[in-house]
Amino acid sequence: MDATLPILILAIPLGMFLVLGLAGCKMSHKMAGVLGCLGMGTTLVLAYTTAFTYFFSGSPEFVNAAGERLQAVIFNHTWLAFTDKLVIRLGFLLDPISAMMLVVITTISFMVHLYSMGYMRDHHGVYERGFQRFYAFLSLFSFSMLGLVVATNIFQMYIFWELVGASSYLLIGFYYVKPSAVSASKKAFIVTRFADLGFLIGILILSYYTGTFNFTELTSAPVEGMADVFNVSETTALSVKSIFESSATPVFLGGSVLTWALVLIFMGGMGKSAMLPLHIWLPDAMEGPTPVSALIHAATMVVAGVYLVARLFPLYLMEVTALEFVTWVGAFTALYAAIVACTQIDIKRVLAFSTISQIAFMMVSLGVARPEFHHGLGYMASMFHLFTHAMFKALLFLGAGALIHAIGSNDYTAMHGLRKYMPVTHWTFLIGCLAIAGIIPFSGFFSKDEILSSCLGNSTFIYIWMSLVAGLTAFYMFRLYYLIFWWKEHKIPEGHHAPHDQPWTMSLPLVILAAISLVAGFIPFGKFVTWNGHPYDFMAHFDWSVAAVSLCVAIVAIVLATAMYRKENPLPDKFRAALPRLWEWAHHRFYWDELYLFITHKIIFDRICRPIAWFDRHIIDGTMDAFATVTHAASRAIRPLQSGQVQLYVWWYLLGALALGGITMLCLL
Amino acid sequence: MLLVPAMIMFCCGVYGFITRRNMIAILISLELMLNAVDINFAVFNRYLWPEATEGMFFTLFAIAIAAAETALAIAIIINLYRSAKNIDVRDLNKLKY
Amino acid sequence: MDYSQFLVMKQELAVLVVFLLVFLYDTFMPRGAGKALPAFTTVLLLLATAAGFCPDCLGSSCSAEAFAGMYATSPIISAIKNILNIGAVIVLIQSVSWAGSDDMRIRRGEFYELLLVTLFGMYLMISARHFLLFVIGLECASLPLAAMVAFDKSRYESNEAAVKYILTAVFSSAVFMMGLSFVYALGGSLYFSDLYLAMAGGGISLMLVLAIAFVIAGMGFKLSLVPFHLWTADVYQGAPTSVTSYLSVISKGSAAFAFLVIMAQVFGTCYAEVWEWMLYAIIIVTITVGNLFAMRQNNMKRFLAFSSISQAGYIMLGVIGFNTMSMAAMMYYILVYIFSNLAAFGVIGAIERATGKIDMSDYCGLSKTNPRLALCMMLAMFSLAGIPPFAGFFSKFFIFTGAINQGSVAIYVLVLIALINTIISLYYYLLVVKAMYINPDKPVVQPFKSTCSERLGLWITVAGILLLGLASCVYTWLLNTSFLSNFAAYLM
Amino acid sequence: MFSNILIWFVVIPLLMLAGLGLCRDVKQVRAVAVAGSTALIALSVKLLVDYLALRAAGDTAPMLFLGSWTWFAPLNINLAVGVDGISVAMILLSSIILFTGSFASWQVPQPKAFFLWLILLSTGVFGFFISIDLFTMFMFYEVALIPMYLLIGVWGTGRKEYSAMKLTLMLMGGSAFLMLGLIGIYYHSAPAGQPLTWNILEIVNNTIDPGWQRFLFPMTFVGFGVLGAMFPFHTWSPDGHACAPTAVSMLHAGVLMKLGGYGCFRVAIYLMPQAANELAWIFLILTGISVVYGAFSACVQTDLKYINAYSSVSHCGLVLFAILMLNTTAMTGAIMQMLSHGLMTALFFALIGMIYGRTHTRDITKMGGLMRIMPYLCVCYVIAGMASLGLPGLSGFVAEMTIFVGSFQHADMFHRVFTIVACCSIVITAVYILRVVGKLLFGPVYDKHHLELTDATWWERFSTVGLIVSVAAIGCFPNFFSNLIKFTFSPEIFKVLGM
Repeated sequence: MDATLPILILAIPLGMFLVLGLAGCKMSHKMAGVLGCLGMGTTLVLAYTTAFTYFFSGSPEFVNAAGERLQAVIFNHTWLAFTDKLVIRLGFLLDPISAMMLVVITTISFMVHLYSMGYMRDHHGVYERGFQRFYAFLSLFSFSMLGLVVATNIFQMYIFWELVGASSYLLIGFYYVKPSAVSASKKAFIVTRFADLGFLIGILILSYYTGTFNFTELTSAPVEGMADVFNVSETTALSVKSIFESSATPVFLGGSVLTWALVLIFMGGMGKSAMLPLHIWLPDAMEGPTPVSALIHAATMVVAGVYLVARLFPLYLMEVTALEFVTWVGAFTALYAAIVACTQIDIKRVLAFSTISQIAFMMVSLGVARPEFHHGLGYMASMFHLFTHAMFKALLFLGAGALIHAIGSNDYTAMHGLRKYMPVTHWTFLIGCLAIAGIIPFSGFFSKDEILSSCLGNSTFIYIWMSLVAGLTAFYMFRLYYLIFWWKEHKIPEGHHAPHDQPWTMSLPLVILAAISLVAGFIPFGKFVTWNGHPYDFMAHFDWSVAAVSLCVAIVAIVLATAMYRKENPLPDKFRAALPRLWEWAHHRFYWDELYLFITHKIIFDRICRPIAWFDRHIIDGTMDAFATVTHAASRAIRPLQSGQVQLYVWWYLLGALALGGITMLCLL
Repeated sequence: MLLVPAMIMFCCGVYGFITRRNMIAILISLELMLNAVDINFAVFNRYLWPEATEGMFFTLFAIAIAAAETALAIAIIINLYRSAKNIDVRDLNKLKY
Repeated sequence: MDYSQFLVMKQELAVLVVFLLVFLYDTFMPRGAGKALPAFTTVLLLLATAAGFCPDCLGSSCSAEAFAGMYATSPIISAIKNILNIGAVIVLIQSVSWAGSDDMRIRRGEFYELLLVTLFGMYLMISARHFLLFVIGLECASLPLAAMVAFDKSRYESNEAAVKYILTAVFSSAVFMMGLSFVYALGGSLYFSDLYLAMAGGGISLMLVLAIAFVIAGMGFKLSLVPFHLWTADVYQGAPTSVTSYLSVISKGSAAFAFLVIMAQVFGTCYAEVWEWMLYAIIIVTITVGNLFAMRQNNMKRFLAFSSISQAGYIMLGVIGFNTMSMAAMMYYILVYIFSNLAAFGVIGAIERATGKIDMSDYCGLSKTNPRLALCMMLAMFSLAGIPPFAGFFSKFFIFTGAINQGSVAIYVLVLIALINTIISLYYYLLVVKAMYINPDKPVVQPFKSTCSERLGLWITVAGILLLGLASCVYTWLLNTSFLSNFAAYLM
Repeated sequence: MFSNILIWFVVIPLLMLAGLGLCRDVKQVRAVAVAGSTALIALSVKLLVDYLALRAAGDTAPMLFLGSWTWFAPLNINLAVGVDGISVAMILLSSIILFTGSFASWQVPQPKAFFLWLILLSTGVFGFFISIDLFTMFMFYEVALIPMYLLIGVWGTGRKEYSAMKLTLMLMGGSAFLMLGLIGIYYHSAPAGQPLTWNILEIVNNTIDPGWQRFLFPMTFVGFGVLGAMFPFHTWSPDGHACAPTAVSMLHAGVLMKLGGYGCFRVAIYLMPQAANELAWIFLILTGISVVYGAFSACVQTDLKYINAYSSVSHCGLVLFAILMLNTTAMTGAIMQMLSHGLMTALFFALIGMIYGRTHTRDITKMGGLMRIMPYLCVCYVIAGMASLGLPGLSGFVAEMTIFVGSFQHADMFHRVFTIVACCSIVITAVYILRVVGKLLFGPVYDKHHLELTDATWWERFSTVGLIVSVAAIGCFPNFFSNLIKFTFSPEIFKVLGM
């Protein structure tokens, strides 16, 4: 397919960023907003076209005779050549997951653009300060995210990886006058930067041994040309593995070099996807405007880690150790986040933790995916969940945004019983909750069910563990739902008018997303996205036992939540009193932030930086000054030599002459 | 052996220079040193290299030079005495360090 | 006897003629005409200098000897004499306004006569190939200086300086001549050429070593090498500024060259065994001690005295290098040093004449009140410190290059030490710049107009500072001349 | 002689000096400065174009535009000029920074004297970059150093006298070693019997005796390394930069510190590769330290200029670090890092100067929320910060990545481990940059008096925009620059190493 569309897909958001960024202050708010929406709308159309062409055109560059989907490099432009082999190219790689991501990103992004038109202004319709800047940053983010998913080589991915980090930094810190927002943005950037260090080192190691950045060569044998890549037969897989064995690569701390490379690269993913222990930035990132949280910290950027692992999946398959690492990190994160989410008060934080735990689901299902079980069902499941989760989580966030916009607080204690006042929000939010809880027929049910069954295929323990987490998910989501919309009558503080539903610009995205989360489950995802391009019909061997179990778990959890939170009652407090310690810890997110604060301030700043600075000022600089001091001291010390007494002068003279002769004589003898 | 008398004179001169306070006395000891040099030349010429008389001539010139030096020194010392009313060499310590 | 051989010593004769003319003028012209004496002398000496540069007039195009080899001349020798001449002329120009003042009315003549006599003595020193002539030249060059130092009869410092100078000078000449007597005892002759052979023949004895030590001491006195330098600071401080500048450049330059001549032509054969190491030690001590003292000085003349001591150490690198290249570098260094130092002294003299201030602390804010003088001073300081593109940089670079041409590792170490010392020297030279340009205190020296003679002198010196380095012809000329010179044969 | 384009890089500044000498008032001074620096930029662009044209025409000589004019014939000292990709890049950098610098110092007191010294300094810089004769190179090097003393001493702020003296003495101390090294090289520049030479291109052909290399390499490397702010000889840099006036910090951090890196490559490594190969590990440790160390100590500074000075220590450490890797990619990265650091640190210092000129403090604890007050300057500052912490699309990223990838290609495990250590700096950099940005630009306004302050004037916008555009240009089209540079490191440099 010709390169115009792909180029435009990247070019339009970038251009929009430049236009709004440079000329934004000159144009009116409305103008800027409309421009942004138009730009994103165009991109949306283009992206859909591209994805559609990829999946359905059936042209030989996308699908081969056996009906396997192929990787197609639309264009690949050399950007920076380190050596003749190691070259950074800026390109456009079209394959199932990138096509799928194009759809997800553009959809959510467009929704957010539209939604922000209403959200970023107060009740009197006055636009927020820096409205244009907001749209500029949104465009920048969309550009970077699109560039990330279509990367043809790991370095291009790293480049856009950094760019999304930066734009997320800018957007979190959008309200830069709020100190909390500033520190949150800083935290987000630095934590992810730290993770990216691992990513970078991983890239260095990988490229050093394989001598290439290109995914097509990394994920298959180093074959010439681009075609027929995804059919990683055993032989080709071995041949990349052979690079690592043949080139006498050292084994470092028990892990093979490949393992280390993959684990380090995954570290980058942990940072972006807020896996334990690098998750601490995500909850704080909620300081940003809610649409931003919906776009970046729920739907798109945070799944970049998952996408990264999926992208390098064939490599991970070669090192099962790395995959197990992924699994366990995911499992622990999922449980941790779910528990914490049960105790949060700020609704955005609840959603943030639920995001973490849902992404952990995807990680786990990637980790448990093996070719030998259901042809790598886990891979497909994780991508499916990525898709559905993006939709319903964005829905939930935008709903939360609507509530916050109406109430002016993030705190559910200020809400309670809003269902009468804000029907649209209520119903859409409910749909979102049902979807994430995994109630049939909402989209979440299908994706989660596939994840669980692939877990079962790998190990029963993981299966039970994850089902438990699924139950917790349902519980805390409905806790949230009831506390917002039921619990007790909403009392309007005097001087305020009753909260009401939002303008159409905000409602429309909610409705659309709700509709998608309603039906998305029935997409035969396996036909489009599988780990090796083989179409795979999941429904054909759908495991009803697993489905039934997960459904029961979800329903039990919801019932429990209903019992506890539908009407104001003392049960929750009893509950809290029952396990006070657990509640305390969970409420304080198991004190991770405190730990980090301790490490950064008490150790890195006070124990490393300050001593070094002191050392520099006093020891190094002191030494340099000491030279001067010593010279001055010497100069003072020999002062008496010039005593002004002729006789002493003569004395020195004679001594000098004799010493000169005498010493020389001694040396000669 | 040849050196002894001259050396003795020379050392006396040095000793005098370093111990005397009176500038005139210092001049005298300087004379001693110069004369020691003269004696040296004469002696070496006579005993070591008798065939030529370079040493002797050098001595003659040296004596003349010594005379000139002394004269100049005396003149300067007198001049100093005018301004300082004192010819103690140890008081010459305005210029130092 | 063949009087034509007097013609070999044309330049000495020229100076004598100038001396006589000045003497006659001073004696027989009416009082009123005395004012013109400075200009008169300057012009005469200038003529002599100019004549010295053209080989077929006064300068010697080829090597020649006179008086049975007691006296020798060669292109390189007349070159160094010309360099000294230039210096002397500049000193005279700068001293015009001082010597023209009224309190100098009755002694104006003496100043010039004495000065010319010392110049004559230095010529003899340089050209002598026999120790008798050499000693005569030495004393001719140093005794009148004592009188010149004492020139401000009324000023106590001047007298004290003179007494210190004369006493130490006589002492050192005694020691020097003692050394000579040893040399005589060893060689049986006072001709350099005979002695050279004798030294080559005879082995190393205590007497020889002492002889060399004493000779070095005697010359070190004039060059003010540590530890024979102690008179320097006091005398420079006490003497009238013009005399100080003369002392600091001319007599030092001539002594340096004469020292090289003796070392090469008499003791050349025991370079490696004996005196290379003596000089090695002396150079290190001289540079370091000079720098350490200069750091703390406030009186500008005293400051420059110590700086000139350390400069003497650098000059000695040209001797220890002991090869033609380093000799040429040394002469070039002397030339540049003359210009740089005289520029500094010119400024000091002008300010002293106008305001009587000679302390560094009085110089603060000079760039505001007298920007041009400050600029001259700064250029002089940069040149002395060896900052490009001023001449000092080139002379330093070449003298180091020349020294390293000698090739031993020890020389590398020596040069490294010298280089590290340049940092200290840079420090105190920058102190002056700091005082003039950076120090925020209110200016002490008020704006004044310097006389045209002072300005002329400064113009010449500054022009020299700027051009001597960039115009490569100077150094090239010196290098070629020294390769021509007959005693390049004595060097490595 | 004047037919050679390179000579004009020295002639134009000299003409500017002459012009300044004639100036009577501020307007004329500015006119001369702007005209001259514009001419220099135009000239360097022309040089770039011609250079690329010649290369495209297949001219593979190591240096182009060669010219040599005898100066001190007996010592075989010539005024020899010639450029390769690196010099061209450096010349371009210098002219850009001189140009922007003269705009940044639009309202400096005593403009005439200031520009005299500034132009003298840049004369030295340009002369250094064009000359391939060790003597002239060294002469221009010192010409460039000494004006710093007065520029800082007279126009500086704070403990200017101390800092100026310290800076001058330390740099001169470096050049003392350097001088010895150069003279040593001269005396071993040719096999016995052949005439000695100062000309780099000739010396590199007849290899210096390895025994002497071991002695001369440290001399020259340390000599230049002092100016390259190599640990532990970097302490002149924080004080010096902190006290220097804006344009001087720009020129000094932007260009002068590059003289160090350039010299290290052009003299120490280019002429003495064997010794470089043997002794690299010592300096790798030192530079590796200064990379991390500078970054760490930048984290706790509160004076804007100190922060930037320490980050310069870290970044320039990276330059020397990469040069010592002795492979094409890393060295290319080093040069790109020079370019990028030069531009962005100049931008930083320009902005700091402008902010300081308004708030009269550089203490980040006494400022805050400036974004609301002077948005333009603050946005520029954020861009500079992003460039410095290596945001893709700006120059810092490409340079650092080239260095890391190149260094990691080194076959030796020790080198690779040190590369990873150096990589850590990207995190620490992020920490201190964001710390400053957060404290200084964001948050509530700290000092109510700052509310009256104005945003950038036209000349300030001019100089900042110029720098930002260049930074972005390198960041967006890195391959152009890397190809420009890479040619120089064609393998024949390392033939002696068998690399």
